[in-house]
Amino acid sequence: MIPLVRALPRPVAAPGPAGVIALALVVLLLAGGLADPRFFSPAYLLQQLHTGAFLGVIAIGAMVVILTGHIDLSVPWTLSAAATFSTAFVGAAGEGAQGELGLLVGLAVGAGIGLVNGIGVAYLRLPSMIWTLAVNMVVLGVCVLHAGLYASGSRPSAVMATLGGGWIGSLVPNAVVVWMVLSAAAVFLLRRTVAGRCLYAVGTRESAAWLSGIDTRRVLLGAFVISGLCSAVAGMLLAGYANQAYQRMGDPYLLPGIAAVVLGGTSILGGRGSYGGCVAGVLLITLITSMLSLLQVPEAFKQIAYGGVIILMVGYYSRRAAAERA
Amino acid sequence: SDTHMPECYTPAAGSERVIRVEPRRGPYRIAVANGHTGIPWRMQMIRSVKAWAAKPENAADIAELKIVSTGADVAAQIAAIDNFIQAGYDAVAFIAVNPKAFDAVIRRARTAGTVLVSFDNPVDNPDVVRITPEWMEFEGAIKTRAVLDQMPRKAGTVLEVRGIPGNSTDRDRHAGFRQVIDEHPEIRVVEVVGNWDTGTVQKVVSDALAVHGRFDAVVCQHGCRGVTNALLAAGHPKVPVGGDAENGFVRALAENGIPGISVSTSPGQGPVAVRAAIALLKGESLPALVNLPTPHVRTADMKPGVNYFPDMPDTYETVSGYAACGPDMVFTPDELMRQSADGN
Amino acid sequence: MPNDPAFLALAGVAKRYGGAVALRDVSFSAGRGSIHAILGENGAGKSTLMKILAGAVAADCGSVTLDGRPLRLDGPAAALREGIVCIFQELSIIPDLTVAENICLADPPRRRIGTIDRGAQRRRARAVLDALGCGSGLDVRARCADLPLAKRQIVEIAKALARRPRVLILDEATSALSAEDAERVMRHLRRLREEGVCVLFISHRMHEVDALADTCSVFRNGEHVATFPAGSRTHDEIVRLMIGRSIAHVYPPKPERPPPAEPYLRVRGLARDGVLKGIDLDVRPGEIVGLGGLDGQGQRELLLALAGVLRGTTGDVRIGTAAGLPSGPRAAGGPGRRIALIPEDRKTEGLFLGLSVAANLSFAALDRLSRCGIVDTDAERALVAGLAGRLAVKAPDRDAPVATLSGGNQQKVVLGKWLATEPKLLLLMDPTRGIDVGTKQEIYRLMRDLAAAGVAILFHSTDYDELIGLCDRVLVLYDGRVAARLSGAEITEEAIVASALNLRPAASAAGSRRPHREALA
Amino acid sequence: MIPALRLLVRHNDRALAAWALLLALLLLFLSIHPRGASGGVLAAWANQGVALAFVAVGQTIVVLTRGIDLSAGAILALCNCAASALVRGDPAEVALGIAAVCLIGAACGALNGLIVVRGRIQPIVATLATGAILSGVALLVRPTPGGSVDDRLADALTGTVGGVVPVSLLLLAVLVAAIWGPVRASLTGRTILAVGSAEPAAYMSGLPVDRAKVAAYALAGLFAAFGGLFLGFQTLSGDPSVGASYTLNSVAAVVLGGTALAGGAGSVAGSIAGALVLRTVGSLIFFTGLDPMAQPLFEGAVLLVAVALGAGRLLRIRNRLEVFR
Ligand SMILES: Nc1ncnc2c1ncn2[C@@H]1O[C@H](COP(=O)(O)OP(=O)(O)OP(=O)(O)O)[C@@H](O)[C@H]1O
Ligand SMILES: Nc1ncnc2c1ncn2[C@@H]1O[C@H](COP(=O)(O)OP(=O)(O)OP(=O)(O)O)[C@@H](O)[C@H]1O
Ligand SMILES: [Mg+2]
Ligand SMILES: [Mg+2]
Repeated sequence: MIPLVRALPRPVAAPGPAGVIALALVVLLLAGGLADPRFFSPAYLLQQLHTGAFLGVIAIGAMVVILTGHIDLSVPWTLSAAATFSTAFVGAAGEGAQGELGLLVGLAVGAGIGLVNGIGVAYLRLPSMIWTLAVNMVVLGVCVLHAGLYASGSRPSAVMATLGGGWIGSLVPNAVVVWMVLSAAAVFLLRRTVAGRCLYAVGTRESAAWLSGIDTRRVLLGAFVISGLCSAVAGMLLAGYANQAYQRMGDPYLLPGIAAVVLGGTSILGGRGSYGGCVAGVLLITLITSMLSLLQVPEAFKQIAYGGVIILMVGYYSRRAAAERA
Repeated sequence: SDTHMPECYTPAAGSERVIRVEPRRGPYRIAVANGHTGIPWRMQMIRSVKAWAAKPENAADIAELKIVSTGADVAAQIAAIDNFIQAGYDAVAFIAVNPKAFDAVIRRARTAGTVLVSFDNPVDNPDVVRITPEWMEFEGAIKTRAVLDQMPRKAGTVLEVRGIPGNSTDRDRHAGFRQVIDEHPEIRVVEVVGNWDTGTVQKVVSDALAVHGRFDAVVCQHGCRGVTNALLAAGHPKVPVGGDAENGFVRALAENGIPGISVSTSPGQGPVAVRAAIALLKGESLPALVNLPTPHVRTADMKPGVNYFPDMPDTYETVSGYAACGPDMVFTPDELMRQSADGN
Repeated sequence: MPNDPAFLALAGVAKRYGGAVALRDVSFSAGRGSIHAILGENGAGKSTLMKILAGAVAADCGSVTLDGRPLRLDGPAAALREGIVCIFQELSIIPDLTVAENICLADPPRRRIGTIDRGAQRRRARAVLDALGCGSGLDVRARCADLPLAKRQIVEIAKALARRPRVLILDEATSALSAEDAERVMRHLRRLREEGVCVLFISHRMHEVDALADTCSVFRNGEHVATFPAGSRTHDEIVRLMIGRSIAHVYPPKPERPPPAEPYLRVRGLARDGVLKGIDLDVRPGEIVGLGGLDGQGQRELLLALAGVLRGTTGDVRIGTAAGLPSGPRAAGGPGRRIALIPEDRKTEGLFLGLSVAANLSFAALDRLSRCGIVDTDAERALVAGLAGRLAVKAPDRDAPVATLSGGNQQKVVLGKWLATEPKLLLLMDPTRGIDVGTKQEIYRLMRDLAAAGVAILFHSTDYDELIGLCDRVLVLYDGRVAARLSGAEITEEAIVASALNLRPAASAAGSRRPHREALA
Repeated sequence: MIPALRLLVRHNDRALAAWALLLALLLLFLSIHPRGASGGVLAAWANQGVALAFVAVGQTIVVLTRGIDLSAGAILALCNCAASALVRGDPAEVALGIAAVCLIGAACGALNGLIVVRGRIQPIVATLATGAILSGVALLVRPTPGGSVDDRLADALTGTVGGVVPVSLLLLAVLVAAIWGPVRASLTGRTILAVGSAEPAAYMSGLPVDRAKVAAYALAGLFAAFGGLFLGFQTLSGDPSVGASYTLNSVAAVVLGGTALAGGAGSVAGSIAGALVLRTVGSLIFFTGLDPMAQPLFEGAVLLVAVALGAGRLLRIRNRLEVFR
């Protein structure tokens, strides 16, 4: 496999994002463990994986979009909309086989919103940060109107409930399995497929990619559709986990999703980043948030710690990159 | 001084202040300025206002009813109220995005002769009628005490699930909880922040369970369906849970026989506030600070179709209105659902 | 003024990038009032050395003294304060600012309150451009982004002159200039020499070196191998110093007569508002057709239009089996046409600077290297190895970001990237810009081999030598029309210059005569 | 001089379009307003937009450097909280308080700048982080909404002159002209543009790149502080969570105002129009007889359309490579 960029600088082998975060995770766990040994309990760690899985699925979409040098701010309401409409369908169609078609409805909603995002960014060449923001508001509007018109069901289908909330035995949460499967797909996409190469190329220099005979517009479109689908999956998993779909259920996931990708060493400018880091980033964010809240740290200091970690980590990456350059 | 419908508009303990304005003849132009959008409670509030206004006996008093949702930005909500004042509306009922931010606009309203009524998250200003649950009593004397009652032994660890930090309601409710719980020094309290969001609540409660293993009771502000989800998922013994009145939570208590209490801040506050505005315009006097009776029900007394509705969405607020405020203040689900897309 | 030969002196300067050594223990000096040519193959370290002088790169060790004073060159600002002004291989003008703003960029005329006096700024810009003699037809109020590369390079030069340098460094600053503008710039450089400026001058065009330099220094693999008075050595000797071997003939022999095949590219009446005014041309498989002419006569637009980059171009065009212009590069590269366009600006159009050499080389050919969307990495490796070898790309390793390659080697990667698509029609925009003689020779041979293998090549160059030495036929454009079609023996400098200026050949003698020379050897 | 004028129009066409859009929306709003155009209506309209306009102005300056300030809302909130503690008492104290708040804002901005410049962290990431930190600090300053702000001054600043022209608009115009005007015309201003257009080139040319960047972020902080102060004058209090909606809206305003997020070119004036457009769209729902359930959709749709207007440039494109600029 030919790496897109050199994995490690030859002379100074400073650890990369994944390594650093692994380190950070260990430190965090030790620190937490000293504060309260129960942080070591497998129950707790599995719990972190479980809640991390939702963020992880979202981060996959976020990373794909960020690799192209864009950003998707429509995650919150794409997630809510997918959950709302899929559960509404279940409510209308009733439980059982036909109710499970709600899964497809949810995916369709996600893909549809991704399509709108993509058309605006790739074909109309509008800045993603604003276009997706506007799309987010429109989807919010649609959901409010929908809720205003119909008292539709908000309960997940059996499959959603199992995937979102169920466990394999009491060993592994199904959501984690879903996350792992999607992760494998993501890795394959990014490392082995032409599409993956195109994502990196477009993110590095779209004009050059276009002149190389790539329809860069379709690449961008695809990236946003993937992001929409990931949000939709996360939404339905979350509905299954919470046994209900409810409005604003996506709000807590936008910034952590982006932060996880960035902590994972993906360049916000696009073109650089590896999926391993992204996973590590998700785990780090999940663990930090959870530990701080369990240690009863006041919100103010949570926020401060959150920002501090990002600055430290990303600052380290950029210094390391600089060291690599000269 | 005798105020209008004291059984509904009960003056808050220790507030003698009464508000009365120059009566004027109806029908009146009324506006409702809501803040946050995309929150089920707010949507049901809007619905119940429309349902109430649609009843013929009330419709007679209302020349125009305008309802707007301005979102989280305080500047936008102030602008909305200013515009209604400018447009000469007789009264504006509003849920403040922030209880401190409205002194200036309240002054402008007084000079312009527009009647303001603030509800749910009341403003800190004695010059307007404020209609609200008594949050400390709500969370403390009612919810927390009921939870304590249902604890077999008044000892062990209680989990408190708080709301959005920096919000004054969260502050007051926490104070109420503390007031009661501190009477029991042998009870240990673990505090987590759920942001009034079901998913977040479920996540933090699950974390807390994973770490602390077992709790003897849970007191939750809002999004409490997340608590029952977490408890059931963890196979936690059925300890008392105090929470909100969303259909999902009440159902979870009732159907799983989890001891506890559902305490409601009903969206019915909307029509109660609008009716207060009309009463003022008609020359009635009202207490400056009204504490609404707080509907609540314990698991033992919960009945399907009354306290929870198997075929309604989980986010439906089971207490549609304030019975104490009269027959016109209770709404059936389908009565509310009918109030949807017809423009106003 | 005393012409002290050690006006600018470097001692023991070394620079390594990670593993790659760019400069090792370089000592070097240049005199006031002299023009000093810096020669060396791609990757020899020339630019690195100049960047060190300009404060853009910090040397690992060594010292720089100017006029006997040791300098601390932390950052370009410091160097500029010392009067060391550098015109980089990579253009350093600001696209969104106007010509005037760029020329007076860092020290504009200011009013007492410190705000910029834009009127005075325009006047100063005009003055500099006029002094340079290239100002004609250049509106100082125009945004630089709207200018063609050559004009931008002129602004770049004017910008440097506006700073009144004591030491002026040109790193291939003339590589994109038309012969005429290059001539004017050289005249101005001579004037500066008279004024006592120390000019350091990097170029891969030997004739420019001949025409300008008093002294030459040759670099090789980051070492300073020799310094000698200009003209004291033959080109062949110099080339041997540069690349360690001599090159008998730069240009491969042309085939006797062009193959009598059907034209692969057939263009009739190609027009585009104001730029192209009805161009007819044929290119047959196996034929190398050159595009000459003054800068901005439509050469670039012609090539871009053929690759489908320009919209609203009309004309009757047939490429291979396909009729009409492609709707974009994708269509152009498709099975029907098999066009490859080697773009002009490698940094923004040719390369993915952040990605590895390998990823760049294979990118354009990925659909050949993949089955149902999955990249066959073995095939990819093979292809990359092949190309890198064939073009002798000098890189630390193939997984290094292309950004870390020297200018010339980046250009080689651009070439390789499109050769990988095995095109049938090759559109080249100044492909040898900034490439050293040795590599040029390889590339010329490569092009000839491709032609021999049946590829049709349309080739735009700002360097007349190439047109003369390499092409079977040359079309000279003037004002969007074909001013002359030269073939075989008609392809002479006089003929090209004459028709470029749209003159009759006779009159050309007056026009621009350059010290005549045979092509390197 | 005509050609100069033509260039001026060509280079500012998008800002002009924003102003045209604003005018259209404002007229629509006034025409459906039962009260019509009165001083009070205009004041309410302006006051609602000015805080966002201030933030958008600062945001523009950062965007011109090809950066972005996602901490703008947090700085606004922090300054709003600070104002609720400092801007009261006798005139001297009020003046000092205002100065202090501005200083806080500028300092926060400068901090952003230093992190971006020294830490070599992408602006969007750096300010995302500082944004979190600063909103944490705001929570420390004011755990819940409260405090007070001098209400005499507040009344003056939120009222009108001659019962017609909103004071807030004048304040906006004066502050922007007095602060950004000179900077824009200085070498720092040029460097701000140059950095956004081609940073390596600017550095190579010896322009004071780092200084300009820090200056840009500091200015953004200062204007965010103005926004926080003005919110204080509007609400006579401080609220730690007031900033949430301002960050992204300010970026939206910048884009609507015709400044490219890619940096290098754009105008502060356009962003002011963009901010007021956003707010006017919000106001339209007051008197369009729109069902409350449909209002969010209406707002979102209008914004979507307004943003989509930016695609017009594609029609003018002759060389497809320009698509990527
Ligand atoms: N940023 C960098 N990182 C790593 N290596 C570099 C970097 N810049 C230059 N090099 C290496 O330093 C060596 C000298 O590069 P330099 O640009 O000085 O060559 P040059 O003489 O200018 O060649 P050319 O004529 O092609 O411009 C090359 O081997 C190049 O790969
Ligand atoms: N790969 C691309 N990525 C982004 N935008 C593109 C791309 N190719 C073209 N565009 C732009 O998108 C719009 C539609 O492009 P397209 O090439 O489909 O137009 P077209 O109808 O084919 O042009 P023409 O009328 O010249 O044939 C045009 O503004 C074009 O400049
Ligand atoms: Mg070089
Ligand atoms: Mg070169």
